[in-house]
Formats: sequence, structure tokens, C-alpha cells
Amino acid sequence: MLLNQFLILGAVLFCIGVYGVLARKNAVMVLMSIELMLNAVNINMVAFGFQHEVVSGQVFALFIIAVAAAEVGVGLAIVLLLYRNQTSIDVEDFDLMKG
Amino acid sequence: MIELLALPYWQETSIKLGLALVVIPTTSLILVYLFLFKMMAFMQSRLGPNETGPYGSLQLIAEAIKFLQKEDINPAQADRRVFRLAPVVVLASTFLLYVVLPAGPDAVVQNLDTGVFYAMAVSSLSVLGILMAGWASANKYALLGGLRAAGQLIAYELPLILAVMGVVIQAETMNLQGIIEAQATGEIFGIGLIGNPFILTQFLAFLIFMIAAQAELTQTPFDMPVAETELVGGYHIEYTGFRFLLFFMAEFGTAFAFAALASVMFLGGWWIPGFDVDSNILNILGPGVMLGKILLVAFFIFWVRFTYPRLREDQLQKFAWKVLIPLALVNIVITGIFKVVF
Amino acid sequence: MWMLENAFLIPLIPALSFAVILFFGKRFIGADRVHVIGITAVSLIWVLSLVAAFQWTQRVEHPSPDAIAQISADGHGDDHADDGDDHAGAAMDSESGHGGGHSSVLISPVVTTYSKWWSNGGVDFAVGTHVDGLTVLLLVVVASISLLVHIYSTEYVKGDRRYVHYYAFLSLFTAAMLFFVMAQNIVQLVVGWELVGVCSFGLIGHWWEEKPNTDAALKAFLTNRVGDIGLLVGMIVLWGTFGTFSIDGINAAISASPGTQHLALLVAACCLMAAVASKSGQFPLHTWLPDAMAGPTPVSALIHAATMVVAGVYMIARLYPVFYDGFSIGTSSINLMALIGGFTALMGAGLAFAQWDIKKVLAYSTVSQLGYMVMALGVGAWTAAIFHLFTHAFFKACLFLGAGSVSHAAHHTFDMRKMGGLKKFMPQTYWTFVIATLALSGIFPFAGFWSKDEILLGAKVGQQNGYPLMLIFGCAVAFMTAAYMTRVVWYTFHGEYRGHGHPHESPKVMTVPLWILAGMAVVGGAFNLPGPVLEPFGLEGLAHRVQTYAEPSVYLSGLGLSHPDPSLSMALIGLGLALSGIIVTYLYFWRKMGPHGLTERNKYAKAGYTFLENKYYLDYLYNDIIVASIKKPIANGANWFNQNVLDKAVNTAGESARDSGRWIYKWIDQGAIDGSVNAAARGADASGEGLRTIQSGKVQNYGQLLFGAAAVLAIVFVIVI
Amino acid sequence: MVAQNIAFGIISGIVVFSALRMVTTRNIVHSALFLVAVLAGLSGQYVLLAAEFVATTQVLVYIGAVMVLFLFGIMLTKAPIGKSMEMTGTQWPIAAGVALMLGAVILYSLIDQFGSDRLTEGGKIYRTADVGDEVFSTYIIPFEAISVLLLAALIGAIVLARKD
Repeated sequence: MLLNQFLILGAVLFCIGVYGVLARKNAVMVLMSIELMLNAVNINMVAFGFQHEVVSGQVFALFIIAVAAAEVGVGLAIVLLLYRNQTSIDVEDFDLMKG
Repeated sequence: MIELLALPYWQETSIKLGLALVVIPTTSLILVYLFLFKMMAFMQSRLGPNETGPYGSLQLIAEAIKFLQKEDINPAQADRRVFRLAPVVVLASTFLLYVVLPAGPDAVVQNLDTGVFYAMAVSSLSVLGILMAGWASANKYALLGGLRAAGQLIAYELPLILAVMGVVIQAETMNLQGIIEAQATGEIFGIGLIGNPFILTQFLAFLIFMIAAQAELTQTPFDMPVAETELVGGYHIEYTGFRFLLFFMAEFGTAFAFAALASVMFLGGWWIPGFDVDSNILNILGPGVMLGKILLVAFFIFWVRFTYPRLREDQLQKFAWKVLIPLALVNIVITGIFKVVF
Repeated sequence: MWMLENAFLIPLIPALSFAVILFFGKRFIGADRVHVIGITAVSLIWVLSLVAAFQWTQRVEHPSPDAIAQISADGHGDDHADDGDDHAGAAMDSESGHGGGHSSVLISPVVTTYSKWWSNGGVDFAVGTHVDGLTVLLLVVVASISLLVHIYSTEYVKGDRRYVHYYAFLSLFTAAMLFFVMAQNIVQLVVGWELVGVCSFGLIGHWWEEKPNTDAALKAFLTNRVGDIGLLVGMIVLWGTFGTFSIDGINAAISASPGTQHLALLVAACCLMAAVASKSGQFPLHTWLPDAMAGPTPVSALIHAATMVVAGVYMIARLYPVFYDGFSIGTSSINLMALIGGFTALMGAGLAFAQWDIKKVLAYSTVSQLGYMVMALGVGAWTAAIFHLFTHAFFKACLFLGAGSVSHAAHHTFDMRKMGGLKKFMPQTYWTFVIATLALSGIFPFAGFWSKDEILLGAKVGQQNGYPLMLIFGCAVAFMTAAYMTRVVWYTFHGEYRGHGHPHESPKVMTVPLWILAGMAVVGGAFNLPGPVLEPFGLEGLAHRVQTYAEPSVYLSGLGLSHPDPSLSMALIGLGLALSGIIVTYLYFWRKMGPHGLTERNKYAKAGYTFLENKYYLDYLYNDIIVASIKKPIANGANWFNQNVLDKAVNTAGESARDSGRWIYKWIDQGAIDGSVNAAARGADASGEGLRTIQSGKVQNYGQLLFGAAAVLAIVFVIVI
Repeated sequence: MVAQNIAFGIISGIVVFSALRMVTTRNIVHSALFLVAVLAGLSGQYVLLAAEFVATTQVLVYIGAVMVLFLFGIMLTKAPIGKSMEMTGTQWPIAAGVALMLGAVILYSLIDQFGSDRLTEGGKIYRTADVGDEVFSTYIIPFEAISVLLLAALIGAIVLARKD
């Protein structure tokens, strides 16, 4: 197996995630796209860890998973709050900082 | 024994998989017949099936044929693909559970390093199927049932995993075979005659595990997601025919799997006192021993199911977060201290 | 030697008791019965401590080969090497030979490292226990005092609003101190140190509903924090110098090659001295200690006798090679530690005269006695200091518990002006108090006499030079101690009863601990009797027990620490001073002789008294002068700087800008540039209008810009590099 | 190695397809389910990289908990059944352009840098126990920090989502 197999897979997923974050209107979907990006990073971590025969890659992947779980918890709580206040979770509705 | 046959990897694996595919429906059928039909009838003083075959033993076949004959109805508003996928996901979770369940030193589909952890992980997949079913049915009762199930399963997954942690700490491995070996080679106050079944040292964990498993299986008294009096059947209200049968099979298959996990982790698994842990004969005798222990544990699960009334939703959540999880944490702390000190 | 290797059980038991009391106390055991758990736990550790002490003495007397330290063949080890071979019984033989010198077999401490605690950046942090004679001695003292305080408290704080909390913290306090004394490395030492501080904070502020109590707790805590900085810095210096956290390693390294790291050790010793000053109430950080009387009296007894304040003294003793080398104790005739100790002793004794609160007198007495111990350590009299710590623990605990008993009787006041004549109401308390007073004053044959004598002797002889100034301080303090304690006895127990109500003797559960402690105050001195005293009775084998068992000769021998020969004249001088102190006070109060009312008549005396009454104005110094002087001048300075420098600069700049602006406006702007500026402005306006659209307020647009810019930058980098 | 390459190919195909569908589908629940497929596929990739503990954790945490949480959130915010709602914003072409640009530069640098580097075969494989040892020795402080972070997130989520 090539190292690049995994790295390219990660890169592709990352870019799809970027697209999702930038293009989707629904706040939950934006959060999900962020999860996708984090996972893309994770596969790089594990692949490099395997390549260099160190265990740190896996450890950091685990840490990222834990951080992602925390992020989803808080993120969804914010989305629920938005929904309660605005009855909408369309990110395009939230432009109070418009210049 | 499998080594003796010296089959190539793919043949060995396909034989194991084939066996597992046979075992799963059989086991759930055994549970249904033995407990749902016969024991419940006995306990609740009513007639069980007794016409079809000897002691009504063919009733199951009749039921299966009945379900298969029924029309496969898709609700008009339903999200068709998700609706059809949901029972498959639930059943897949059950199937994946069987991959690591050992019935003998070699009689296991795949002996994973992270066996217990894997079992916990795949058992949590069923939540996804239930949520899918609840949402895709386009039915308020189903959606509510799905949400309830998700909340309940997530809440009880924590004590389940935390209870298992105690066993893992004591056995120093997450490998299920390793856990059995630790019990087989363990000693109670220096006496190694019956090994050291962890139910003795981890009784609290066993209790928590059984309660949490009861909730994971959505059995009474934790059956709010499917409560027929409140939600007229919960998330599988819209399912008919063989899709309902899939849910049904998954429920009993999972019950069997959890009973098997409990027997492996707390009752010594397939090991028989007096035998070497890796003696080949256990590959033959082991499944029988396992089956006996599983039926014993399953008996308790169904006993509780048939005797207790249903809890309220808030009682359910309170019980998980305020009682079970703290207790499980205490158990881990105590186990850790004992592990370090002794 | 099982107990010595598994000594970790000793702090573990009270720690468990703490957890049990805190978590199950109220609901499962019953709030009024939690003391059962505490007392059980502490009795258990008391027994274990005695077992440990016994096993340690066995280890010293019949050392197994692995317990004997390898003596390096340098000059200091010479006088031990001669009979180091036949160690069986060598300890007993050599006892009298060296004129009370320490045993010739060097017993290494039991160091058990249980496990790597954690590791960070390649540095391993271990957890373990370090048990030697000093540890064992402290174990016994802490366990004994704590046990008696536990028992005494059942009556004293009966029905308290936070009974459970009280006992939980008492257990934790004991556990923390025990953890501290058997720390294997300096990291553990710091942890134990801080734990002790936290517990004292919790207990001093036990009745936190009243503002003064919380203030006192905060003061204790904050003052200690000041010293803790010194502790941390000192520990880091030690670690940086020796590359190990292990106490054994540090001490052994210094004693193996004394003098090689002098500068680093001087810095470390000075920093650690700050920590000692805060924890053990040494000048100038002693101010928290008298305020700490706000806590319940048994806690004060525990703090002053066994746990909190002796931590500093213990730390010096534990890391003695650091101080010995750092302060050049062996060769100098005055050094920082001795000076601080001596001055503290003198100052504390002076302050004790002017207090009306019985507990505060005792508190200043503790300050003074701790100064004594630090001074003893400063002059190289290691054994004397530890021996004094040992004896002081018992009679000071007795005095505090006696004061508690008095206040229990006299309606919870500690003001001596509302007492008096209590002798006939509470004879038990009276007699125990008198015994402890005599012991503290240093009257023959009570415990304090022996330990105080050794300190004075140590100051006189010193190591290579004597410490004359310290000797003068010590003698003065000996006189003053006897005097102020007699004053307390007079005001509290003699004369007429000035309070109201009917005082009564305390119940047995309070007096029995008092009698036990008083008994120890009588016989405590027997643990380190000098050889000549015992010779007529043929018991020289029992001489210098503390020295034989407790002194870590394995470290100190490398440093060449010597022991003075007992001196009858010194003992007589000390005794004479103490007696004269008592007699003078007796004459003053009982016989009404001397200058009564001097403070009213003589303005100098009045000024001196006021000076004492206000505690040398140290609190004012800290609060009003130092803090205020830091606050105010800085504010003023900042204001001045703002007004005169910054403002002026800004004004000047403004004015010059205005002038040049006018000029430019007239000649350049209006003439040539105006047109182009207008054009630029229009351009800016238009581009701003255009750029405004990207300020959409939508996160995703910003995200697009962010990721787009990142991509462009990445492309640039990829192409360039 | 062939079998693993085939497995990698199949799984990556599923993963990339699901990821694309996830960001283009108009039904939010479908989107979440496609994300589940992506995550499950990645779990398979971890197994290929001999990181079974990470793979199992991926299933347990992501699919078992995070995705359920997502579906929960979606259902609580009343996701309608059917494709009624437009889910993609008007600026999707810009987003696509940015993503493509980013993708191009990353792919170019990866190929440029690692070319055809092979994964070390027969190298040391780290099992679950090694991961545990590493977490509890070298990375103990980050680990503790993560636990504090999780606690903070727990409290934060509760505070945010409370009704009063």
C-alpha cells in the first residue's frame, strides 16, 4: 500500500468537508461537515503513525475524536439555542454582524 | 481444532461465518420458544402454544411463515429507502456482535484484541437503526419512540461500558478469550479449583451490567420506546411482515448476545473446571457449557421482563445518571485501587 | 521490617477515614457519631507508628547488611570505619566511647519507591516513602497528638454545626502531615506541604460565618503562599543542581562531596528559609500564627504541636545537608537561619507578655519555641532541635488543650481578664497546666529542661566556632519564657474569679488527654538523657536515644557534624534563668512587689508596652505601609508620568502637527495634491463600497475568504519553494 | 497486500461517494446517514492501518454517540421528511471553487512530496495495550486536559441548552 493512498483520501475528504462547511445552509450540516474534516485529519494521523512506526499517531487520533465529541456536544447545544431563539437553523439567516 | 484441519484463512472464515449465520436465528428462536412462549405462559398462568408439534415446538415455524406471508407495507409518507434500511441496520448490529462471542478456545469467528470494546461499539449501532426507523416511518408515535429509544440507549450505554471496565481492569485485557483465561487461571484465596469467576469479585459490575443490558434490550421495565399503551408500539409501529420479523429477531438475538457476554465476563465462559484452558476438548464441550450459562442469564433477563411494571421516562433517565453511572464509577475506582495495591 | 517498607499505609488510613467521613458520614453513620471513624483510624495509625518506631530501633540495633550505608573513605568517615565491620552489637558498644557520640554504624533510611507516578519530558516523578528515624519520630508524635486531639474534640466540639466537616478535616490534616513526613522526594514534599496548608485553612476557618475567622484563615493561607514561592524556587534549584527529586539522593550527594555546590545550595537554602518562615511562623512571616487562633482550640493544639508549624522545622531537618552546606553552619559563628530563629524566639517571647488572650500567649510562645528549634538547627544542634520538637509537641499540646478546657469552663472566652481563680474550680486542668508550664519553662526534671539545655549547649559550643549571640538570645528567651508562662498561670488560675457564671471542671474525656500529655511533659526528657546523668545508675546504654535512633547520621557524618559534650554548668545556668524568671514573676504577681502600674506612670514603659501590644506594628507594616506605599506611589507616579510626560508629548506632537498641517494645507495640499487626493478618495470610496459586500455578516462568506486565502497562500508557497 | 489494496479501493469508493452525497443531498437525515457511511468506512481504513483501537473507538464514539446526537438534534429541530427544503446556499459555486483550489494544491504537494512512498511493511504494529501505555505515560497531561475539556463541554452544553 502506498502512503499516499491514505493521504489523498484524507485530502479529498477534507476538501469535501470544506465545501460542505462553505456551501450548506443548515447549521447542523455545517457541523457535520466539520466532523468530516476532523476525520480527514485523523486518517492522516494514523497513516503517518503507521509509516513512522510510532504510536503517537493513534494517540492523537483518539484525542481528536474526544475533542470532536466535545465539540459536537457544545455545537448542537448552540444550534438548539439558535433554533429556540430564531426558529431557524439556516446559517444564512444569521447575519447580524453585517457591515 | 481448527488448526488441525489447517484450512486456508478464507475457508476457515467462511465456515465460521456460515456457522454464525445459522447460530443467530437458531439462538433467537430458542430464546423465543423457551422464554417468551413457555416460561411466560407458566409465569403468568396462561396457556402457551401446545398444539403445533410436540409441546408446541413448531409454533415458531408457523409464526415465521405467518410473518413472511404478510404484505410488506410502506407508508405513503415514509422515506422509503431509510424505512427499508432501518431493520437491516439493527440486525447488522446484532450480527456483528456474534463475531467476537467465543464458544471454545478456537470456536470464535474472530478473536479480536479489543473484543469487549468491539462488542460495546457494535451494540451501540442498533440505536442508529432505531432512530432511522422512528424517523422514516413518518409517524409521530414512531418518532417519539425513536427519540425515547435513542435517549435511553445512550444513557444506558455508559453504565454498560463502565461496568465492563471493572472486569477489564481485573482481567488486564479486553480480549474476551483473555478474560475467560483470567477467570480460569484465577484463584479465590489461593484456591484455583473453580477459577475465579468475576461474578464474585465484580458482583456490583455484574448487577449494573445486567440492569443496563435490560435497558439496552428495551425489555420491561425499560420498554418505554415500544410501550404499546403509550406509543402503540413505538418505532416499529409501521413495520409489518418480515421487516417486523427482522426487528423481532434482532431483539432476541441481541438478548442472547448480551447473555453470552455476561457469561463470558462474569461466569467464566466456556471453561469447565478441571480442564486446561487451551485443551481441544473444550471446543466440543465449550459450546454446550456456554449455552447453559447463556440460558441461565437469559432466564434472569426474561424473568425480570415478565414480572416488573414499566418505569416512567424521567425515572429511567434519573436511574441511569444518578444511580448506575456513579455506582459504576465507584466500582472502577475500587477495582483500580485493589489492582494497584494487591 | 514490614511496617517500614509498607509505611504508606499510615497516611492512607486517615485519608480513607477522611473520605468515609466526608461521603458517608452524615447519611450512613450519623453526624454525631463520625468521631468513631476518625478515632478508630487514628488509633490504628498510632499503633502502626509505634510498630514502625520499634522496628526502626531494631534496624538500628541489629542492622541487616543491606541497611548499612557504604561509608566513603574520605576524612569524615574515618572515625566510623574502625568498628564498622562487626556491626552486630557495635551500636551498643560505641555508645559511651564517643562521649555520647552517635553510633558508628550508619543506617541508611528505608526508601521504597512504589511506582513511577508520571513522567513528563523524560523526567520521572516517583511516589514512595522515605522512612528513617526522623520520620518515625514524627510519625509517633503526629499520631499521638492527633489521637488525643481526636478524643478531646468529641467533647469540645460536641454539637457543632459542622461536626462531620470538622472530623473529616482532622483526618485529612493528619493524613497530609503523615504523607508529608514520609515523602520520598521533594515533589511529594511540596504536595504534602500544600495539603497541610489547605487543611489548616479549612480548620482555621471552621466557623466561617464570622468575618474575623475567615480573615484569619485567608491570612494564614496567603502568608503561606508567600513562603510557598520560596519553597518551589528552592526545590527547583535543588532539582536543577542534583538532577533528582529524591531526598535520599540529594542528601547523599551533598554529604558525599560537601562544599562543591555551595552557591546553589546557598540560594536553595535561602529560598527554603522563606518557606520555613511562613510555615513555621518565623520572623517576619509569623503574623498569621496568632490569628490562626480563630479555629477551634483542639485544632490549634494540633497545628501548634504536631502538624502544621513543625512542617517547616521538619523540612529543615529532612534536607539538613542543604542548609548545613548552604549556610556554612559548620564553620560560621552566625548565619541567617540561626539569626532568624534566635530573633524569632526573642520576639515571640516579648510579644507573649502583652497578650490578654490566653491562646495568643500560647501562640506567641509557639512562635518563640519554633524560633528556638530553628535556631538550634542553625547552630548545628540537629538532635537538640528535633528533641525539642518532640518534647515541645507534648507540653504545648497540653497547654492548648488546657486552655481549651479553661475556656470550655469559662463560657467560651479566651480573655484572661475574665478568668482568674480557676484553680479551685478545675484542679485537674490546673495541675496539668502547671506541669506543662514548668516543662515549657525548662525546670528540672521536666521534659523541656533537657531539650532546652541541649539547645543552649549547642549554641554555646557550636560546630567549629561557638554561636555567642545565639547563646545570649537563648538565655534571654529561657528567662522570658518562664516569666510569661507564670503570668498566664497567675491570671488564669489564681486570684479572684473575674468572669461570670459558675466554672466547672471539664469532663473526663477532656482531662484524661490532658493528664496523658502532662505525663509525657514530665517524662519526655528521658528519651535523650545525656550520658553523665545516667552513669551513676549504670544505665548509660539508655542515653541519647533520640540521637541514636533519629539522627540521619548516614548523611550528617559526611558533613562532619559533631555533638557537644554535656555540660553541667550550662544546665545550671539555664535552670537558674528559668527559675529566676518564675521567681521574678511570682514576686510581681503574688507578692505585689516590683513596679506595678509602671506602664501608667512611665511613658517609656508605656510606649514599650504599646509597642508590644501592637505586635511590633508588623501588621501595620505589612498592611498599611508596605501595601499602601506600593499602591500609592505607583498610582501617583503613574499619574505624574501620564500628566507630565505622555500628555506633554501628545500635546507637543499635536501642536507641531497642527502647525505643519497648516503649512502643508496652504502650500501643498491646496495647490498640487488636492486633485489627486480627491481622486484617491473617490477611489477609496468606490472600493470600500465594493468591499462592503464581502462584509456580509455571514459566517460562510468569511469562511470562503479564509479557505480561499489559505489555498492561495499555499499555492504561492508550493510554487516558490 | 493485494487484498488490502482491493479493500482500500472499495472502501474509499464508498467513502468518497458517501461524502459527496452527504454535502449534496437535499435531505438532512440522509446527509447524516451518509456521514455514518463515511465514518464507518474510515473505521475500516483504520483497521487496514492496524489501528484497531482507533477503529473501534471511531465506531463507538462517532457512530454510536456523535451521530446519534446529530440525528437527535436534527429531529428536535423538526426536520421534515422529503426534499422540500433547499439545503445548499446560493454561493455554492464559490465554495466549490475554493474547495477545488484547496484540493488541487494539497494533492499536488502530496504527490510531489511522498510520490510513491510505500507504507512500511512488517514494521512494529502497535496494539491496544501500547496505545494505553503511551496515553498514560507520555501523554498523561494532554489526556487530563482532554478530560477537563470534556467536563467543560458537558457543563457548557447543559448551560446552553437549558430552558430557563
